[in-house]
Amino acid sequence: MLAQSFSWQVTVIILPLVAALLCFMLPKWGRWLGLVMAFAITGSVIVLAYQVMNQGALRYAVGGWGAPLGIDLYVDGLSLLMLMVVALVGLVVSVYSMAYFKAGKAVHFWPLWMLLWTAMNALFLSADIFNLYVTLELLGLAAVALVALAGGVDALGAAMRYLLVSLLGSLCYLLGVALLYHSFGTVDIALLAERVESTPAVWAAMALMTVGLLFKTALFPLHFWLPPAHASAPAPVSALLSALVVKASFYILLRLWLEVFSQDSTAAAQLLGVLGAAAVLWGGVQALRQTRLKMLIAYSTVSQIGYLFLVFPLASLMAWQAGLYLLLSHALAKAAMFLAAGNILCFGGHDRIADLDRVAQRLPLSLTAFALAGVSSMGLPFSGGFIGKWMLLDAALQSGQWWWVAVIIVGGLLAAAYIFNVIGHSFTRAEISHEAKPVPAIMEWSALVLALAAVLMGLFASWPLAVMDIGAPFGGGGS
Amino acid sequence: MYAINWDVWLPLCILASSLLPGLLIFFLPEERVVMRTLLNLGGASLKLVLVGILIWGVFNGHHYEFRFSLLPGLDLVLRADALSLLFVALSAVLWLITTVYAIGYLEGSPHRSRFFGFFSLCVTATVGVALAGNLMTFLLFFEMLTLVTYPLIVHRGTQEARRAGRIYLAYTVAGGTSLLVGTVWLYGLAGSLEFTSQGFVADLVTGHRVELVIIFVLLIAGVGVKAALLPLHGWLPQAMVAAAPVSALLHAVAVVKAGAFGIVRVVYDVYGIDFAVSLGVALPLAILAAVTILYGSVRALFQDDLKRRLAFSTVSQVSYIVLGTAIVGPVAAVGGLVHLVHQGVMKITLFFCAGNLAETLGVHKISEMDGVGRRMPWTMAAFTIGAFGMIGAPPMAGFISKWYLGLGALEAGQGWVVPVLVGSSLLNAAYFLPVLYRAWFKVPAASWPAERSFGRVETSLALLLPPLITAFLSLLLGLLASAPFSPLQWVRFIITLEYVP
Amino acid sequence: MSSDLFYALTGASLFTLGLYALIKHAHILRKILAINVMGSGVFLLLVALAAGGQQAFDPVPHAMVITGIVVAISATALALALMLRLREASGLAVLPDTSPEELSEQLPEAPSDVASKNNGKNA
Amino acid sequence: MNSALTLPSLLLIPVLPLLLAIALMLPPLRRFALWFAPWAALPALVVSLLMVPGVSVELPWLLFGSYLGFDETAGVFLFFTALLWLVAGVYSTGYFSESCSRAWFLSWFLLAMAGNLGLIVAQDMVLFYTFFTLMSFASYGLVIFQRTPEALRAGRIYIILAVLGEVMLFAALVLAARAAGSIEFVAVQSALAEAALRDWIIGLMLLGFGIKAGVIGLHVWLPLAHPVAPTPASAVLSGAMISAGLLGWLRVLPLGELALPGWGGVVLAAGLLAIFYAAFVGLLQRDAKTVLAYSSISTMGVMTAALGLGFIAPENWPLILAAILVYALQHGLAKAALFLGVDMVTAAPVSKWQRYLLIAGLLLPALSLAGAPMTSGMIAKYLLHVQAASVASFWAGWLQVLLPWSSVATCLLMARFLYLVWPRQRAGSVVVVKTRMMWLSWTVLFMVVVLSPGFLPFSAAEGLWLPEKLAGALWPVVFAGGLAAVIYWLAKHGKWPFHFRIASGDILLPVERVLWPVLHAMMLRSYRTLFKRRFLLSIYRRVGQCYSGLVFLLEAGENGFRRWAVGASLFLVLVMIFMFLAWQIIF
Repeated sequence: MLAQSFSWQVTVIILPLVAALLCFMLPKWGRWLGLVMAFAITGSVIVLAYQVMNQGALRYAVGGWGAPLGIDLYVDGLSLLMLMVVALVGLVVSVYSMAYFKAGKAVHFWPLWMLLWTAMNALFLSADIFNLYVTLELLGLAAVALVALAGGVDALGAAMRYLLVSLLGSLCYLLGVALLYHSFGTVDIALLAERVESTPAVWAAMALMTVGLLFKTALFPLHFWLPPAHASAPAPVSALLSALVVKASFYILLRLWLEVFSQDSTAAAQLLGVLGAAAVLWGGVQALRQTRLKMLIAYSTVSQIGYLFLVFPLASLMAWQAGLYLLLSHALAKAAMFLAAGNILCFGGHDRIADLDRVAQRLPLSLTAFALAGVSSMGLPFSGGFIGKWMLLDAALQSGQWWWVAVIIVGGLLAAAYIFNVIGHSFTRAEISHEAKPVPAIMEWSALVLALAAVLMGLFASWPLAVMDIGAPFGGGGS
Repeated sequence: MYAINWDVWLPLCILASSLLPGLLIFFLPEERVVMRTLLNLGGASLKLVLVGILIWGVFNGHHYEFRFSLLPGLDLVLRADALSLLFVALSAVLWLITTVYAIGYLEGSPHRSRFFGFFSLCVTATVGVALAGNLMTFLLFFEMLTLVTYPLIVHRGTQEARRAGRIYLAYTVAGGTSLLVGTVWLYGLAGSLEFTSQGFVADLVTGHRVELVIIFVLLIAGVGVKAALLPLHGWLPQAMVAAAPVSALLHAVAVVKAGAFGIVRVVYDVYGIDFAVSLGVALPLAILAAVTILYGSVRALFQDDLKRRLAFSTVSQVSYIVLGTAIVGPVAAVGGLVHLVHQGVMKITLFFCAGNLAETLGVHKISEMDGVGRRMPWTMAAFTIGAFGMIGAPPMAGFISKWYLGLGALEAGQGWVVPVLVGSSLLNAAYFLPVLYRAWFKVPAASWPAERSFGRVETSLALLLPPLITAFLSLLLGLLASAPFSPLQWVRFIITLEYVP
Repeated sequence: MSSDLFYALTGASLFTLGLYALIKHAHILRKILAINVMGSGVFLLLVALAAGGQQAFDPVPHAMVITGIVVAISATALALALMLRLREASGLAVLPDTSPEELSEQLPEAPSDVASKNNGKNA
Repeated sequence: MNSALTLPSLLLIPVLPLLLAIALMLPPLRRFALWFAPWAALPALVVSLLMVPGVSVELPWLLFGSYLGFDETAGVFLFFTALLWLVAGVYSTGYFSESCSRAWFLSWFLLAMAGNLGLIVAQDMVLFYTFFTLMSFASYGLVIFQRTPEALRAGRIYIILAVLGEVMLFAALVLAARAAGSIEFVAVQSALAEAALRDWIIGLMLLGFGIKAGVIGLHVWLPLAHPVAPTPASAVLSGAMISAGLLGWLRVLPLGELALPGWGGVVLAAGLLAIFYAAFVGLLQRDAKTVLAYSSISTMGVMTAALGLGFIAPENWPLILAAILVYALQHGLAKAALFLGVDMVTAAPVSKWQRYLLIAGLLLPALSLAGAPMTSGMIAKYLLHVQAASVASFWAGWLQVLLPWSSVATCLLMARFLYLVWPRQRAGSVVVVKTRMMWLSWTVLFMVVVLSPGFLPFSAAEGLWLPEKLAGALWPVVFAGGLAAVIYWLAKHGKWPFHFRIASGDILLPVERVLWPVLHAMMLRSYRTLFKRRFLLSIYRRVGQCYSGLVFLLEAGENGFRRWAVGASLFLVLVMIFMFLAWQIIF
């Protein structure tokens, strides 16, 4: 518990914060500062990862205060993986944004994005539930501001609604925090886990916090705010929101359920599973109906989030791992999809699926990125999505709850249907040549790199799974 | 050390010999024809050489296995056993021929880099399917095959092509899902997915008979989609809108073959034929195959589109393989497995010829084929050999398979198979002979729908040579069936392993 | 009824009232106000419950509340700024997909063309 | 002939015509091949004369491991078959004036020849079947060569029956191979005696080969196909290929192994029926070649009957076999001589003098067929008669009684034939240019027919040339000749009361006119109802209705969720539900 002279945990929070300030103060240099800092943050995450892999889970008390008064930063396999995926997606999106944002918007984008990164890193490192609230709120505000960046009625309306949702969710969460603190006198997750027992206050807190977080995670039927927000935001922002931001609230939910609410709340877990299943199906069907590419991708996110909730009723080690694996590969794949969609939008000036033929054939790299990411979303090999789906199926069958298998299958088929609906258009013979804006190669490659990463997740699964076990985050919830 | 290294890496090299050229081709600009051709043919030839080394090695007792951990307890395994060599050799040989044909066929058409890229990936996936050493690896490459074939089917980008692609996906993705569920379930029960001759299920699972039957159905349904087993065959006739090399690939080299091969794997190396019989699933499978054989032929009888007729013929012929697999007994198994090779060689000939007709004369329908034998005698000679092979007339390759199937069915006490074979032969004759009659004996129409002139030869050499080679092969494979290293001999060798403990 | 419980119940009531207003009212400004009311409720609850504990003095809830207020202020600021931008862009400070009945109920001065515009978007 | 030469010479028999056929198809080699093509059967003829019977060689790589061999049966068959192909080949060089159609004809001709010669030296079922198939399919090209509507119809009927025969044989051979565990003829014949599915095998074999051999009921293609083919092809079709079916029977059926009176009776009865039925229908024909075709059916009836006798009396089989061989030989030679003669009579450039000579020349083969004294036909009939007499059985008794009457029937047919080719008819359709080769070949054949009684080994031993035996053979000829003269006289004076005819193809006609259209319509109709759109469309439509309902639901649902009040209320409801669930856990 001793304060170390230098902590990489703190570094990964401080670095983006400093970057945000610098970008804000030196708007001219914002782009380059942002990029350099993105590399720096990624580097420090790598160092942290190295440290964690060698030494196991780490707890660091900021300023030496320690729980219950001080702020603890805790990193285990779960949070490390989250940090790493944020770093990877963040880095690629930063590179992409270099080319994407022209002068005007770049001024706003870089500080907000760095702030978002700060919030996420802090969130994944937080060891207490109040700190989680603060970072969650910070994350929400930054995310809303980023959505509003696009301007226009659609984006502003979507941002406004997103903000209200975000605030409502966090307030409920905060109410839960108050109840828990009242009952057990601490907000530290580890301590709470030791002290927690079944009381009305706990179940009220559980309900409030869970549903508050569900709202922010956009689980069906509380998903309504997500598609407009994600679809109307600028492409890099959509990628960040869909890939990372919704995962942050899920991460908190996961932590709480693993540690604090882990005692036999099977009915609630089943309900989460049912909602997840409904999300998988509803999101998939809605995605199938969309005529705009970005809306389709957004609904695909709604559907994919549903999968993550199927692990709650299964609640075995394999299931948690499967959920996390799906989360990671979805993050990579969805970011790649949105970036590719951004390229198409930028190139052709529209994202109408029916008219994609004029565009897609001339952006083969982006199309490939979209297709590869789509493969992961469908859960077909070789991709991270496949591995996650495999483990989820295995867990479902082993627990004897075969009905989830049906959901997973139908979800996969729906995903295949809507993904190929897009890809099929790109093969259409396009007679009419189209006025197009060239897309910088760096933007095309960024999308492709993320998609390839999602594919590689399917080949090298052992390593992330080994990292996941550091500090046994799923040990409590295991079978 | 050096030798051991090669034993590990050779299977991977075989995979890479088409994967890497494929990936490189994607990035080639459209007009770099020479480079692309060089990569294509270089990759295909290299693969052939490597496969040759592999066969030689296996024959000399080398054990080739590449292992890579995919998940804890689950490996990606590429292994060269006798059965996989059969399929690998088939696809390697036919790929080379098909590549030559495709180069000739697509000359001057758009998006060739894309086409040949996916073309190579398709073969990579096929080789992966062939070399897969466990069900997991098989599944991975099987699904990959689905994905990389889709762009080939929709390559032309017409409305029909996209429709065909959609139907293809609807079937194959659903099938893949079924396979996935079956595989996961089986893994949960058995804890291993390693292919073992005579099956691993019986050793690792006790009880769970109902589950095992359901899993069997799931697995067979999964691979059966690609093998175009009866209720799952709908995509195949639709997919004939694709270009001729693609049809050849679908019907003879890759997709359908992978499905049939999968059925062989599931029955022999997952369940084991004896255990499958004791579960009571072998006979229904055989009956299903028999029904498919007859059904496909009946449907083929009524098609006027040449490629559609051929497609239904494939539906029928591929089920021979399934039938041979599902009948218990070494002789029938030889018949089924050897048909894997024979059907491939014969059907690819037919599709090449159909492609030649379409490309040179614009002839797509059988009713347009009057007297085409005079205009394109070589093509039609190859077609004739292929057609007689399909009918099962000696000494073509098809006869060899049919003979063994009949003999094996009798050996297994399944006499009902013989009438099925006879009926199928009759139907085959009924839908192939009229085509031959038109082509050879009718007076040609005044002009062809869309004729292209190639000077002295009837069509370009790249289009003409492949069908001639495969036609010659399908004659040779039958005529010299008992020669050493003929597919028949190799299959006998495989079956000895399967049936003799 | 101890005063702590009274404060706690008041906090809960404020929260509920705010929630009701947040759901009911179409105008964004009212929603922002409602959110603030809810926030106040939570803060009240936090402080009240902390006081009811065994310890005589617990600084943690206060620290929490202060942090929470800072967060609430920045959120409100962002919300107000957004609302102004939205009104600037669309002419109305309501969320998209608001039904015309709600509009006419809440904003009697709402011009009919906006209502029909929203209607069209729904269709 | 030493053993080193055995394999190459046996191989050469089928391979030479095959190679020449391929060479004919290649334009650069065509001129060259045209020179050699007519002589392709020469090696086979030489082998049949020089090779000592009883050799067999294995070709382990071929098919399932094949055997070529030469035994007595093969010797007889190879001799007359090769001779016929040779003669017909030479004849064809004169028959076809232009080299293009000659090449086209010869390529089919050579393929069929390769099959026919190859199957004779094949010593296992699979190789035999292979050559048999080659012959069957190549003959199709010969049948429809003229492309007249009749030829096309004949071809259609022929190919349908040929394919049917092929598949029946396939089934029979597979069953036999399974029963014997081997594909060698020797093993199969003996194993068949004990085979479980013996009756199936025998039945399928009889039918499968019976199509080629023109067994009654399956004979319908013969009278259609033989007349329409070019004359050299008719000659080999009727003389040689028809016997291939017979050879098939001889090779695989368990003759001489065990007594099968049931099968014997059936086969014998079918043979007897064929003899008289075919003769009757043949007498009503107006085309000379059709009459000859029916005569072939009738003669094959005799051989079929002999085969039936073999089933009944296995102990007599070697002698019956000898009779059959002689019969096949003499029939092949005589029938071919008649066929080749037809066109030479009617064709224009033949001078009047030559024509009368020819008629006289046709008379001798005709008499041989009828079994007139001093012909090989008489020897064959006599041998068979002796065997029939030595077997005590109901059907054998009938054979004994009816055999002379079969001579009467044949004789009448021949009279009809001669009447039809009588030179007053000048309606020759074929223009013959190179008559020299045709004359040469026909003369050679004629000489062989004339001389054949001399080199058949039986005549002296049996004392056949004794007067009473000659008289026994003479009376049917005289009787039939008289009858024919009477009928001719009656008909010439308009007093012949019967004026009906049966079109060639006899029992085929009702099948073709009634049964087939009905079946075809039924098939088409059931196919359409099963697979055409209407059925599927209704399903699509129903699904479509459901789908539009679903779409409405989806749209309304999603729009509802988007409304803030709805969404936030849902949030509230969810909180409640979760609280309720937690409540359940605790209490």
